[in-house]
Formats: sequence, C-alpha cells, structure tokens
Amino acid sequence: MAILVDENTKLVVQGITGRDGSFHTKQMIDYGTNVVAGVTPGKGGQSIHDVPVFDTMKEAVEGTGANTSVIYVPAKFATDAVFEAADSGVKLIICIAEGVPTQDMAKVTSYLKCKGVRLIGPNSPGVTSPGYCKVGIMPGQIFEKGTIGIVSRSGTLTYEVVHAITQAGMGQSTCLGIGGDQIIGSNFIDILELFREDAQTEGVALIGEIGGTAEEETAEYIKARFNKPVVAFIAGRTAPPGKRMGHAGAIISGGSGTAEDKIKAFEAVGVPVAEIPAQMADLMKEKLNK
Amino acid sequence: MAILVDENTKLVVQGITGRDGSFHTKQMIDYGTNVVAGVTPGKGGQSIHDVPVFDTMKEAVEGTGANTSVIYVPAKFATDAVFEAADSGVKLIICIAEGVPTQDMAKVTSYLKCKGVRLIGPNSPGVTSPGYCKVGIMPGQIFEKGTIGIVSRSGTLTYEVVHAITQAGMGQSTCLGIGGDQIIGSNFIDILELFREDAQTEGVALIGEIGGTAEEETAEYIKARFNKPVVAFIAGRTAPPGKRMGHAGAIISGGSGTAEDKIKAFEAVGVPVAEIPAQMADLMKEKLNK
Amino acid sequence: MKLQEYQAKEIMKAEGIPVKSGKVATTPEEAVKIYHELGGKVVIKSQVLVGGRGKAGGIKLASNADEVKEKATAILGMDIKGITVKKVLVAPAVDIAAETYIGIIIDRKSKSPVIMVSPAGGVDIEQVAKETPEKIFMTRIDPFLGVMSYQSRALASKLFSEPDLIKKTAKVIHQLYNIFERNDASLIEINPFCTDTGGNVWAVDAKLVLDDNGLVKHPGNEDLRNIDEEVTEELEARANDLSYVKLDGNIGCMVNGAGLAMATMDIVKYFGSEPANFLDIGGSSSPEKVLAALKIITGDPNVKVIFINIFGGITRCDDVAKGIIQAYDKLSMDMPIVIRLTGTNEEEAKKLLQETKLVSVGSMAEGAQKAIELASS
Amino acid sequence: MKLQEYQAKEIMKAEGIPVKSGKVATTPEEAVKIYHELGGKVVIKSQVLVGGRGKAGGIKLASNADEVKEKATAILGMDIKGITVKKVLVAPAVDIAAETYIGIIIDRKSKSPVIMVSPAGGVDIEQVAKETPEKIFMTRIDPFLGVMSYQSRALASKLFSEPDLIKKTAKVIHQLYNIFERNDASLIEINPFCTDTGGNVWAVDAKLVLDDNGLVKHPGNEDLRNIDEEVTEELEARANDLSYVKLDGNIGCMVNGAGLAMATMDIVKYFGSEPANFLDIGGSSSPEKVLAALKIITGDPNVKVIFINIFGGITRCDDVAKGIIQAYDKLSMDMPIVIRLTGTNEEEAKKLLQETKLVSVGSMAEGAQKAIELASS
Repeated sequence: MAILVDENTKLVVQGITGRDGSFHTKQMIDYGTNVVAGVTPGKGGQSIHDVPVFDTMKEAVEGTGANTSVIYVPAKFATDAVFEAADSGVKLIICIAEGVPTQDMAKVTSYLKCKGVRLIGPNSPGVTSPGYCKVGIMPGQIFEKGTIGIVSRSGTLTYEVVHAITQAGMGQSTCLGIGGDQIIGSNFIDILELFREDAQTEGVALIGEIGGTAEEETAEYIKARFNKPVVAFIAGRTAPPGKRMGHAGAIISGGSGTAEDKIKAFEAVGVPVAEIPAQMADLMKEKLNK
Repeated sequence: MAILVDENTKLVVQGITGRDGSFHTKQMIDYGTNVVAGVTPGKGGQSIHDVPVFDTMKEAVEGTGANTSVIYVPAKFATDAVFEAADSGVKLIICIAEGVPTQDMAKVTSYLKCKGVRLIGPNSPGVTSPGYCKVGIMPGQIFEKGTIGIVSRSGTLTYEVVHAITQAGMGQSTCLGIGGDQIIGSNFIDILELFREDAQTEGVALIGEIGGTAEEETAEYIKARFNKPVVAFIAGRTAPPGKRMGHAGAIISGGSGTAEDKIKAFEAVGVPVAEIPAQMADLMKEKLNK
Repeated sequence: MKLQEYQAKEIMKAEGIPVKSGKVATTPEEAVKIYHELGGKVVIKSQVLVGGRGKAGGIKLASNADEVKEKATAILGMDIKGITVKKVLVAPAVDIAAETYIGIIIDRKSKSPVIMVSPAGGVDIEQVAKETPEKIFMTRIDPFLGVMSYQSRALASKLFSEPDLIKKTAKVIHQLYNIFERNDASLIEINPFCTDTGGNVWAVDAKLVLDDNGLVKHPGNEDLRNIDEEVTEELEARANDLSYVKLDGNIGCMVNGAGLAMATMDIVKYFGSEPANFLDIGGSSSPEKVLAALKIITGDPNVKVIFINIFGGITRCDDVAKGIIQAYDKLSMDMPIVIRLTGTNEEEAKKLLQETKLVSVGSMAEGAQKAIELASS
Repeated sequence: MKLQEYQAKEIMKAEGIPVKSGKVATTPEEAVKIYHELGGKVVIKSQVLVGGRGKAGGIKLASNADEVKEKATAILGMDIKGITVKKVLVAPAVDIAAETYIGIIIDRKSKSPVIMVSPAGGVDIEQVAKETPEKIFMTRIDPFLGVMSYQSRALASKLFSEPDLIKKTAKVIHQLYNIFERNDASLIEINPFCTDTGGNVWAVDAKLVLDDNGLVKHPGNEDLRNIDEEVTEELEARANDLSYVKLDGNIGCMVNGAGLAMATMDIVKYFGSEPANFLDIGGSSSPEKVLAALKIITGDPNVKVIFINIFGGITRCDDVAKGIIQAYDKLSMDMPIVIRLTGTNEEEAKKLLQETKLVSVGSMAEGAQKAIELASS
C-alpha cells in the first residue's frame, strides 16, 4: 500500500544529466526505485546509470510507460519542466527545485488541477515509501518500513523526525515533504486524505512551521474528518516576527502565522505538539498505545 | 424532460437593459420562461418587465438562485460576460453575442471546461424546449412540443427547419443553435450525447454547414454511439470555394469542409441529407415510421 | 483580414524574425531604384492576396537592372485570378540551403491554436498534408500558457538537427506566436522558412490573416486593410455591417443569417437558377441596414428579381419592413420583389407592408420558385 | 525584496496611476530646493523599509521653506526601528476628501493573487481586518485571466458610489495588477488611496514587495535593491546564496534547510540559551558555501561556540566536511565547534573530519546541550 509512490511507480527523472539529477538517480536506483527514463533536451539517446535518456517528456513517457516524474532542473527551468510533465501524461510530479517564482506556481497549480495531475512541491525533498520506492533527495538509510505516515513543510527537518521515529523502533508507511513555499501543489489536507485511505498507515507525524495558516486549516480538517492518531511539531517557535527565515512560507504576518497559534489550534483538536523534534516519537508511541 | 433548459431553468439575463436584452426578456417571459434576474453594471436596483436588475452576476445568482445565464451584451463585452457568468455559479451559459474574437473563445472554452460549466454559443440563437422554456432570440410561435430534437450551426436556418417540422405535424423536444463560429462552447457531439439520454427525444434533425469537419466527426460519432434516427441538412452546397459567407465557420479550406464531403459522411452512416430545408420533415417522418 | 506579404514581413521584422528586407514598388522605375539600393540579386514578387502567384508568373528573380525593369514591367499590371497587380516587393534573394514550413492556425477541434511545422517547405502545405502526412508535425498550444520552451524546442528539432539552427528556429516560433496572439490572428505562416549556406534562418515568404472579430481590439490594424483588392459593393457592405459576396446569377438575395443565406442560394440553384449574390443582413437588424442592403443589390445590373427571405429571431420583421419602405422611397426599385417574411414581429411588419407592391410568399421554396419564374418572364 | 515608497511610486506613475510626484532629498537643503520647485504645501516622508514611520515621527507636513528645513532636518538621520533615515521624499500634499485601501497579495489557500479593497484606508489594514472585517472586500484573481473588468468594477464600487470615481478606481486596479504580474511581485499596495475635493483619485502612499524568486526573470529589478538598510553579514550571505538572519545570542548555528535551521534555534532556546543567528546553507551545497557561512559566523563577535547541524539529503556531508576543513585553513576558528553530521555521504564526511578537533555528537538535542555547555564554560 503506502501512498503516492510504491512498487507500481515507474519514474522518469527530469534533469537526469545534471549534478544532482545524476547523483540522486543512482541513490534512488540503489534504494530499489524503478527509474525507467531520464529527460534532458539535446541528450536523447544517451544513458545514465543504465537509464535511457530522452529529449522530451512525451518521448520518455511513450517509450517507457513512466507514470511519475521527479524534477531536478534548476528553478529557472522548473516551471517549464512541470508543464511539460503535466502534458506528457504522468499523473504525479515531484518537484525538488527550490526558488520557483510564486506567480509561476499560481499558474502551474491552476493548470494541474484542471488536468487532474498531482504535484508534490516545489522545494520538496521528495517522497519515500520505505521498502517500495524512494523518489527525491532524502537519505535512504534512515527509513524503516512500518505504519507511520510523515508529512512535512520542511526538508531536512523531515529527516530528523524520520530518524527519531526509526530509532524509537517504529517504521514508516510513506514520508514526504510538501515544500515550504507560499504556493505548493499539495497541502497537508490533500496528503492526510491519502493517509486516511491507506490501510498501512496507522498514525501520522505532521511537521509544520511558522507562516500562513495551513496548520490551522489542517487542525480543523483533522477534527472534522481524520480518524487516525496525529502528532505534530512546529518549527520557528522562537523566530522573531517579520524576519524572513529562508522559506517564503516563513513570514509571520500580524497575529496570524505564529507558532503559538498553530500549536493552540492543534492542541485544541487533540493533536499533541512536540517541543523538540525527537519528542514526536514519544508522543506517537503514547497515541498508538491508547 | 427535454435537454439543457426546462421547467427547472431559473434564468438570469446579462445585458437586460439593452435593446435586444430588454425586448427578448419580454418575449421569453411571454413564452413562459422563468426569468429571475437581469444584470447590467451600474443599473442594480432597477427592474425591467418586473425582473430585478443587479450590478453583478454574483449578486444576481446569490439573490435569486439563477442557474442559467443568457448573454445579450455586444461582442466587445461578451468575453468578460462569459467569464463573469462562469465565476458566478451558473452551470449553463447561452451566449447570443455575435462577433466574439476566436482567440478569446479559445480561452473561454478552456476555462469553462475546467470549471465544469457548459456554454452554448457564442453566436447562438438560443435554446428552446417547447412547452417548458425559451432562452434566446428564437421566435416562440413556431414551436410545438413533441419528440424531435433539433441542433444547428445556424440561427435563422434553425427556425426554418423548426417551422417545417411543426407544419408537418411533429413537435420538438429541444431546439438549439450551437453557433457557427470557429470555436464554440458545445458541438454537435456534446448535444447528441444529451439527446441520447433524453427520453422525450425520439429523433434528431441536424443542420450543418460548410467549413470545418464537425459534421464528419459527428457522422463517426453517430455510427459508433447514437441510437436514435437522425436526418441532416447542409447549407452551402453551392457556395464558391474560398469565399467567406458570413460565419467564420463557412470558410472552405482545401478538399475538406465542403458540403459534398459532409453529405457523403452522413449518408455513409445512414443519415439521410435533405436537399432543401423543408425536406427534413419528410425524411424524419420516413425514418420514424421505419 | 488578409495582409500582403510585405505587410506580414514588416510585422515579423519588427518582432525580430530574420527577414530579408526589401521595399515595395508600384512602377518598374521604382523597382530598379530599389534594386540599386539593395545591391545584388533580387526577387520581384507581386503583392496580391490570392494564392498561386508563383505559378501565375508573379514571382521572378533578377540579377541586373535591365532584368529588374523587364520583370517588374511584366508583373505590374498582370492579372492574377482576377486581381490586377499594383505593387511588387523587391527584396534580396536568399542563397537557400533548405526550405521548411512553420505555421500557426486555430484548430476547431481542440479549440486552441496549433503550431504546424514541416521539413517539406516551399510547396503547398495542404499538398504535403495529403501526400506525405508523416512530414507534418503539430503541437496544440494552450491559449493561456502560450508556447512553452519544451514545445518550441521539440518542434524546431523536427526541422533541423544542428543545435544552433534548433535554437534559432525555436526563437522564431515564439516570435510568431507573439504576433499571432497579440493581433488576434487566425493564421500566421512562413513558407518557406529557409536556411542559407551560412547557417542563418530566413522568413522568405510570409502570410498573416487577422480575425475580423478581433479587429475591434486592435484598432490600428484596420489601417493594414488592402481595400484596392475588394469589390466596391463588398466594401460598402462591410461599412454597413453586412456580409456580401458578389456572384454571377440574376436573383438578388437578401437574407438574415449566414446559414439561411447559404440555404437560400442553394435553393435558388436547386430550382434551376443562379443567385446574384450572398447577402446576410446579420442579427439585430435596423431599417438602415436593410436600406443599405437593397441599395447594393439594386446596384448590380445583373439582378432581375429580388428575393427577400427573412425569418425573424433577433431580427425583427417590422425593422425589415421599415427598411423596405424607405428603399421604395429612396431607390428606383423597378424590379419585382418576392418577399418571405416570418418570425418575430411578423404581424407588425405585414401591416406596414400592406401598401407596397411586393409579391408575398409563404415559404422559402415557394419564394425561390416565384423569383425564378419572374426573372425568366 | 521590499522597495521604498518613492521607488514604488515611480513604477506606479510610469504605469499611469495618478501619483503626486515629488523628489527624494538626502539633505535639508535639497528638501527646500524641491519645495520651491513644487510650490505649495508639501509632505516630507522618511524613506525606510520598516513600518510605522508615521508613528515614529518620520512623516511631516510643511507649508513654508523654514518648516521644510526644520522638519527635513529632524527626519534625516532619525532612527526608525534601528534604521537610520538617509532619504526623504518631498511631495505635494493632497487635499484629501476620502481615504481608502487597495492591495494585491498572494493567497496561499486559493493559490492565486487576491485583490483586497477597503473603504477604511489610511490606517493599518490588519487592524481593519481584525476590528471591522465587514469593511474588507476580497476578490480572487485567476492567474491566467488576470483582472476581469467585472471584477475591477465590482471592487471599485465597494469604495465609491459616483460612476466617475468607480471608473477611475477600476482603472487603477488594472494598472496595479499589471505591475504586480509583470514584476512577479508578492505585494502591491496603495494605502491610502485617496480622492481629493476635485473628484480625482491619488496614490498617496505606495508599497511594493517583489518575490525574491522572481528576480531572476527581471534582472533589471535587482537595481532597485536598497542595500544600505541591510546588515553587512546579510548582504554577504545573499551573495553566497545563504539565508542568514542576525540574532542576539552566542551560539552560532550553521544548518542545512530552513525548517531544520528554525528547529535548531528553537532547541537552543529550549535548553536555555540563545542562538546568535539563523543560517541556512540551503540544498545542493558546495564546500565554498560552507566556508562563506563559517566566515560570517566567526565574524560575529558575540559567537562563543559554533553548532553545525547537518542532515544530508541533497546536501552531501562530504561537501560540508570539505568546507569545514577549508575554513580551518583560512579562518581563525579558535572557538569550540560542535558538529552533528548525518545523512547522505556521512561515512565519506567522517573520514575527512577524522583529523579535526571537532566535538562530534549523535543528535541535535545532544549537540545543542553540548554547545550551551561549552559556551558557558
């Protein structure tokens, strides 16, 4: 089972000949991911780590039956790459690229919604379903197959939590970063909807951060509809208001978007919030033993 | 039953204070159409033929529960009017305006598809379901309630055929013009799909014209999927090649788009084609008696 | 609205597309002068809006002043499909290495622009489509997105394999689309789109057709209209918002709606005669439009009978009647008029027309037969 | 990237939005000169990127040359929230009849731009939203369609009832959106958007924030950056593609990823100390970035201990290790360094770091506690 990626994933890597694309293609193959194709314009006909390279996504999908794409191209070309992927027939696009302009993303998400194509990211570390498949840039060695779903607005902080969960003797169903930008393809609620339907997932660890109101909306959703244990962590409790902390998502505007509000919202719907990342494992254990 | 408009239609008239909008609102009300609102920016609060006028479509729909819109505004403002209607929540838009730029329509149809809103037209004479409701500019006195569906790329030629069908003692389920422009909201096939599902409709009279390949595609569709008798007429048998005959749809380009090709395509799938409009009634009678 | 080659090329050049610039001459002397300005071999091309200029002898190469004079003299004044050549474009000849095709059109089926390219350029593209369809490559363009880089790159690589030519061609595709979108065009085409022996690309011919319905958004484009190739009646019709096409028969037709107008021509022919024209007075008529329409019809010396076929919807029969009555006042309408008038405000119209000497009929078939009978009597 | 009021106004003016133009002065004498050029009452406005200028006394009216000199002298050099005022805008005062608000922002939830208007302008809009939410009107804009006329009309009619003012305001809304879209802005705002007693509309204040990620598409906008309001370290960080925010504690942090970097600050605080900074070396790191990051941290005199917290994904641990080794060579790193290094290429990194005197820890909690212990010893 797991969500988004599993043993049926046939992956095409956009930007496979770049430094990151090539390196992580190797990492993904080593993890067991079925990488069927790569795309780099002008390099069609070559191969990288025994993966055939195509000039266009259309050729790659037609030639290999790829159903999922991961994008490693630089931000400057990422918008075009997402549109190309959407037009090629893949149904899931995972965009690693960081620094995509927000208004481009407004167009991208509107277009994809219409096409019925799901996007994870941009600025996502990828999606890993331990035991099945790893797509993106996450370090493979930290995962253990199991029953905890992990969803995060952050990249490296996700690894931190995965690591803690694994060390506490719990495995994961699927772990993913949805990206910390202002506009992203899939939000917490979209992903929780998938975890809800996934028989393998017994509980979810959710990693939020300051800025926006996604966590507050998610708390409302959990109350109304989500029937599995959830524990949370919010990064940026001590961030000074108004200072930009890397992600566009991390701007505190006025009274809303603070860690305090988010923690309050989660606790009000019975979602305990860890004070430091490693505590999430303890909270989850408690929740599951109840 | 009937299709598109019926006793459940709650109509809002965009451009209700204009010459045509006002005149045809009266005609529609006299026919029995449930006209619940009108829209003209800056004239909110007035009323025309006892119909309340609103400044915006949003207010009109929220205030009256309108579910269908008809657009009488001039071509110059029609694109904006269609987008406004699509955003207001109505699920069916009937656009009478003639002369809408083709590239605007490309955007409109793409947008509406995404929103799940149906458009008839532009450059449509409207939709009439005799006995229930008349939306548009068709002369109401020519209709008779019955079992024949009529769909046409032309306006006045539709009335001609309706008239002939009525005079031959047959009534109509729903009659509509889909518009003769290059890009239209709903094509023959979209409408035949509705007639297929409509229990009231026993046979369909289809009025095509030269230009494009809509008739050829429709013939293929009829062969594959349509299970009720169809008779056709094609206008422009004698039009000289290359000459523009009013509609954008009436440009013959190369070997395709001629009346000859269209007639051949229909006859090949068992759809008889009338030589003059009035013959359609005879052909329909024959078909139905078979 | 079709533009002349030189107009399309000026627009393309302003957008940055590589075009060998030339100038337009209306006399052989001007052509020679332009030849001297340009220096080197030139091509002299008749500027008319009809196709088949090359086959008709309207395009010639010239290598010296005498040849330029001789060929310009031959082409200017030439008749191509009924149009007299009044202008020639004199442009530097391109040292062609390869001829390809690039075009953008509106596709009814996908309801969006489509870019079409073919490595087989320089010939009629419809011929290519019919005979070697595998040489035509098409890409649908989302009207909201415009051309994406991956699309232009993929299309360009169907024409050329050298990376530099692919890059140059992809750029031209974006530029063409910009022109297409910004002007509400219905067709833009470069055929042939050529490479020369130096690795450059050139738009050697150019075609641009603007959507008539889009002109209102770009009022400046109205200045590009080539009125000297239009029949006077057609000009007058457009000025009155009528749609008119002159034909060869003797039954003058005035109809509301393009479909019904075509069907009226068809029925005249079906009963054995020939229509003198196609004339659609359009929707939402006014008495003035009817008067203008009748003026155009009565101005055609071939017309023996007028057949008015009106089925009122948005057109109101009483508006039409008022126009007819005005026409009786102002025009010498000494020919028979057969009228079929039904639909919206029919009763009001009939009252107005009681006094006239019109032959009123009940159906369009009856009207056509009556008109033919009167024309041959 | 935030722009100054005068920069935003110049852009708005170029787009055709009615703005009372003024000029920027850096000395009281210049301010007086501008006052004489303009003639009449002026407003003198400090040009700094922080909010609350008015409350801080950074905006003053002046009716004669003496007043201008006096007030410009007071404002120039003033400290507003830690920023020294170096420029003032001297502009004609508007005879204000009504103050309203117009703004465009990106809405995360609807994933699109949203236009927000309020008849309650001239005050903090977030205050209005909290206290009288019924005075805020919002319209979602489809990113492909842009502002439709029906939307601008409806929004404008929430501000004014006179048809002429509605028309003028609707036009400004379109113009604002054009600027917003063309520059990849994340916010554009006129507050207050005023009418004067003559029935004109005016942008009396102006705010424009550009999306940092969009700057690459508009290279010219980089020239608008106000570097004199930025801390030197932050400038240096940006030049090296690092994200750095100076704070007040003594634990220097170097982390990969914004989320982990915030969590690292939080954990330092959780264990009772204060971080000296936020520093995210980003994804896809290189040894050079690590070196630059350590240079910035070691340049902060408050820093007593460096806590390096790396969880490698796209950042490879061996790249980080190489950077640290280079830093040992080139910088005087005499303070203790606590390092937590795990993830991609962890083994390779550990081999490289064997020779160094780093304090290696197994988890971020352990690292934070160790760093605090070393800082207080």
